[in-house]
Amino acid sequence: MNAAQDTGETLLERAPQALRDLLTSHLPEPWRWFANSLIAIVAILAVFGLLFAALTLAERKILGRVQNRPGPNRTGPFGLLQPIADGIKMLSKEDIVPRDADHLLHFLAPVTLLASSILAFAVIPYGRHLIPVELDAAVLYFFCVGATTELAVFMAGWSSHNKYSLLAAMRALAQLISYELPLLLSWLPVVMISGTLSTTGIVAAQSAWRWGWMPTWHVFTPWGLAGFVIFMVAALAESNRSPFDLPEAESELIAGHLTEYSGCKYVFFFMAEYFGMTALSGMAVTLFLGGWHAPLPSLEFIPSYVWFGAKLITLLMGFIWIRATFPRLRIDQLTRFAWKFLVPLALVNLGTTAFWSLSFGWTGPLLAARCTVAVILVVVPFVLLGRRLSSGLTPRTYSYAP
Amino acid sequence: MSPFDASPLSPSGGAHVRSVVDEFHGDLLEVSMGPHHPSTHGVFRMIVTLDGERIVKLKPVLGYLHRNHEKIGESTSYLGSMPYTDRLDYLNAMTNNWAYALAVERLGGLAVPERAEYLRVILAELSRLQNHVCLAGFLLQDTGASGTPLMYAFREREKILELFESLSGSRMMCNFQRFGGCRTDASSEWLGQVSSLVNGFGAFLDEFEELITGNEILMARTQGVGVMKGPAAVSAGITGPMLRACGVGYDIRKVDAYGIYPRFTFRVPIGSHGDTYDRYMIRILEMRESIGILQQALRDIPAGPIMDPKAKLRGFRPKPGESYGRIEGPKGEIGFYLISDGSANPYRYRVRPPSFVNLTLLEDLCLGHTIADSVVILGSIDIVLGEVDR
Amino acid sequence: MEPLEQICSRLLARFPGAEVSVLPNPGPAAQHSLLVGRASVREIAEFLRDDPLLRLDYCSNATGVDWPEKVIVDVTKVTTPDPAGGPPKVSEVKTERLQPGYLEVVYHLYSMELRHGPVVLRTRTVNRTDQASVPSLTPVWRSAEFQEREIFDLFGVVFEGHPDLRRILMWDGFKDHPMRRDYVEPEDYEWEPTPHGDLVEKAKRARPPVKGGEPVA
Amino acid sequence: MLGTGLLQGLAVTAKNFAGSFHDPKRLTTVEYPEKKSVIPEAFRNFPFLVSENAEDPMGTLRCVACQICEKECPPQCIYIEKSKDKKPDASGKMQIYPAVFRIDSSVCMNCQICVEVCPFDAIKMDHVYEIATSERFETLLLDRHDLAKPNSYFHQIRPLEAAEVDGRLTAERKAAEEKAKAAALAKAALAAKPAAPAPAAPPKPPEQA
Repeated sequence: MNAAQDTGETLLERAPQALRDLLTSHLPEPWRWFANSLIAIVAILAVFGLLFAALTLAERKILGRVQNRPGPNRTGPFGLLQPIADGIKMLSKEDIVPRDADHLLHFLAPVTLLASSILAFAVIPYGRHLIPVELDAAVLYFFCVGATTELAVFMAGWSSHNKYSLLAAMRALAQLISYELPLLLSWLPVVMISGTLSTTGIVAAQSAWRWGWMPTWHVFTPWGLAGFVIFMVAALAESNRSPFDLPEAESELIAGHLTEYSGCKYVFFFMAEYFGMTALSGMAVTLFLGGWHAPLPSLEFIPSYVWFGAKLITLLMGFIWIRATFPRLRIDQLTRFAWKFLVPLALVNLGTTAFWSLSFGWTGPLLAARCTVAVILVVVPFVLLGRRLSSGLTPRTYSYAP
Repeated sequence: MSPFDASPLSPSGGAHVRSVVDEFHGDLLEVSMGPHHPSTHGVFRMIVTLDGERIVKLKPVLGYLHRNHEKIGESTSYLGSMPYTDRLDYLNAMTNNWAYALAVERLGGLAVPERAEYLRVILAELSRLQNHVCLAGFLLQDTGASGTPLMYAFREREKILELFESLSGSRMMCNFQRFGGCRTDASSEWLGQVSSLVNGFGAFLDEFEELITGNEILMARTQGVGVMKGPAAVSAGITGPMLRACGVGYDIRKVDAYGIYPRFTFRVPIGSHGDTYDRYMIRILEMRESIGILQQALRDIPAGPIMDPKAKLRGFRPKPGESYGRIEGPKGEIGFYLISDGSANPYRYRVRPPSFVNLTLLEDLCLGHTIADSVVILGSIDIVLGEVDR
Repeated sequence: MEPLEQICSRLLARFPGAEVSVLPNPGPAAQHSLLVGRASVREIAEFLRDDPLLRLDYCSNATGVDWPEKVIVDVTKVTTPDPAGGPPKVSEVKTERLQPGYLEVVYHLYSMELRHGPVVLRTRTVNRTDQASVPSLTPVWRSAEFQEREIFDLFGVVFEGHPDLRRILMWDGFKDHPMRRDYVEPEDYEWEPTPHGDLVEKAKRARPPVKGGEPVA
Repeated sequence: MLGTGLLQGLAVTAKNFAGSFHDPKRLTTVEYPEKKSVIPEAFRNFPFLVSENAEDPMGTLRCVACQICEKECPPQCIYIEKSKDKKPDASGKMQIYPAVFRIDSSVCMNCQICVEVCPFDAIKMDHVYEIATSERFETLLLDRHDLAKPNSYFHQIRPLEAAEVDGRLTAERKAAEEKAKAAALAKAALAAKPAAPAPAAPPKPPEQA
């Protein structure tokens, strides 16, 4: 870790490192590296484990409030102990495996899923000096690990020996593979602009201030906004969240690939879903929302990891908000949405980014032209593709019988 | 119908890939949906044969809630059947009561005082409001909307149920109508509560529609799904909003003009596509018309008795004969067919259940659609198993 | 809508030899019905549906009625002339005859196009045992599909020409037809204590009381 | 189109989210064990037998075991056995009383028909709803000791109806007393003066509604 060389360095900013160094500084060098890694892992599991617990509660509370009811409020003050009660309940439940299930795969599926979703946390920069593993191809690593979830969901659906689970497994494959593509295409522009696959590098590329106050986050450019929206939609689908929760689709497939899971294994799936959601949101923050940077120069005294957390939680709340509002798509509409809307849009967005990159030096009136052209390049395909996608779907007017 | 019939999002999308896909047709998957399934609205069961996700065969299996309501009705007195009718379509006890009372009044030649007629209209229209709002909630729940529209719908329904409770003593099992009138009179305070509810209901509907009606996902899920043609629907005896959604403007309130419905001005909305979206929208529009009827009824309700003086509570023995009485229930035509042999119990007691007959076309509506659509189509038919299985 | 008598005479003119009659309804409802013989019910139903004056395109309700065989006591007055030459003696002779039982299927027909109705159409089986069949009207009105299945299930009327005649409300292995008047329910369900003496006894045998209390009557 | 419907929906849910914190019309939940919703007077749940006196409920039941409710009860959940002897009722008249009066509350469907057909205002609908028991059979079979509740309780749960019933009953009793008095007078007069014309007919008690 570098010494304090950045501006705005405060004691709080260095606090996590300092704490860790306090614990490990007396160890000999190879052991220190090992202990540091161990501490990072424990810290991530602890922080995101707690976040998971809080998120389940927050989801239920927010859904409750949106639906005009108080949500869980019986366990502890304001229901704050609800996740603990849930955890105790789930962990103490009987683990039922169907007689004809493939026992090995049935066991491996939740483990694989959870492991891969935890692995994804390794490369996200949580703060100015807080990144567990510095990789040159961090973004690539992240999405490779994320792709494992498809395998795990399919394993779960296949091994359960249940028709609903099997249908869910097929749906999951179709859905996850379809959305892998827009997900990847949506962040390619970021790599094009920042010229690096390293997450620290991408965050560093968003560190400047335009006109002294406006952050140069990627989301504030036309191509960045489009990329961000595509990324978030694909992330919704990748993490099986409503309105893309087709594999679980409780009104159609009971619980889809989770139908035959109970107790601890079910918790694993549940955790993996939230971990995946959190990791994807964290990556979205890194790629598009300036990582751990403060939104205003004057707010930089607040430690960077707080900013990261705030952005992350905002995105997660967005996930919950969307879940509270939308109905679910159908599988053919879902894949059509990916292939006929998101993928072309993401491809056009690559072109937009190329233009943005080429016109880097334009100033004065040319700058206005650059922005206009970029906005047109984003909006026109959106409108055209959107119209085509929703052709025939209109609100109707009704007549009355004579 | 081919399983790869054109899907709504791409009107011609299915045709050109069919020949290619036919090569890959594998085994069919038979799934037994229900009787314990989150979206079968009770203990309904469909044996669905799937080709991938497309339905190639669907057989409804009924009777899990069968208790032989008609046999019970034949072994109990005319009055004794009244509380049992509450349990047919347990969302609409008021209209069930009314249909049964109407049939018995025809059988016994009883008249109904004017105030009771007004009360019946008010309660039936309130019943229609709460049924349709429930249906909208359930239907959206079936499309996967995480309960939010359902909770809003139930929030409003609760207010109507509270009105039922304070008038009849029970939220759902109202047992309110009697032969020749109503059981208890409504106070002016109660009518005032109805009035304030009715005046606020339009605003709720506006918000509900803002939440969901224009939602692209909902349109994609419902437009073009489960299309029913008018002549087929008439032949299959489909009634109620289901029928009107496919363009047949048949409303028993207008056709039979039972009760005092001719005194109210209201329109009968009809759909043009006959798909699930139309079935949903017709219900929303009917609610708006019901609000109008309620406002007129609350304005005009006269004072007076609520029971026919000829009517007897106990020992009602109509002359031998038979009668068929039907009304426009929220789900369709609810009718009662009674044969009297002059004794205290009906010789034959028959319920013509709208949900049961409306299920006739379920398979036809679902063929070629996906398993996800079958749930939505079933939701849009609006069945209550208490009535289907009786 | 034209009166039922007129429909009846038109039917007789159209289908000579068909058994059609008007069955009056003595009650205040005065919904009289058309009684049609088994043999011609299908053609008559099609006629009712397609006739431009009637257009009964909607079969609202289809149901069965069980009329078990019943002993009818005919009282005839027999006048025997008094051999003594007095006024003839009038005595009542009671003869019992067995009216054969039959199952009746009742359809309530309406016209959605012309908005009138109902026309009540009835048809009867020969008896309640081996010849309990009538032609199905499902090919005429699809709405009879489930309702005729229900009549088959609960009354045991066999509908000839029904596309899918299976039990619908009772389970497939069920015997007997519960809506018949002489149906006896099997004693095979779990008894629970009710205030009715013999049931309580049965319940006690099946499940000894857990807690004391006022002795059950 | 193009997602405007989606955004509209998001706005509505956001409005409801905020509204549920400050608008009592949106957050309608009544948190049950702590708070209870107000029960309307007409609410009905399970019948009870009205007794005139809280001290001696069994002695002052209004029920005269006429068994009308038993006959009319649609699910047949009432079981009555008449007493062999007679006891004076509230107005002092000798009456049969129910030796056994049972309601199987697992069968009862709260339809209120027993209340409507009762000519003596002896059975009324209760307001209880916290009636869960851990025993499925015996405790659900309520006998007359469980069912009897004093008239004061009836006044408490249904003030309007109870006042109306009480007024009617007192008027009836008064009329009955007058009738009895008049009959006694007439009898005495008849005994005294056998030739004298009979007094005018006493006023008839008002018909049951």
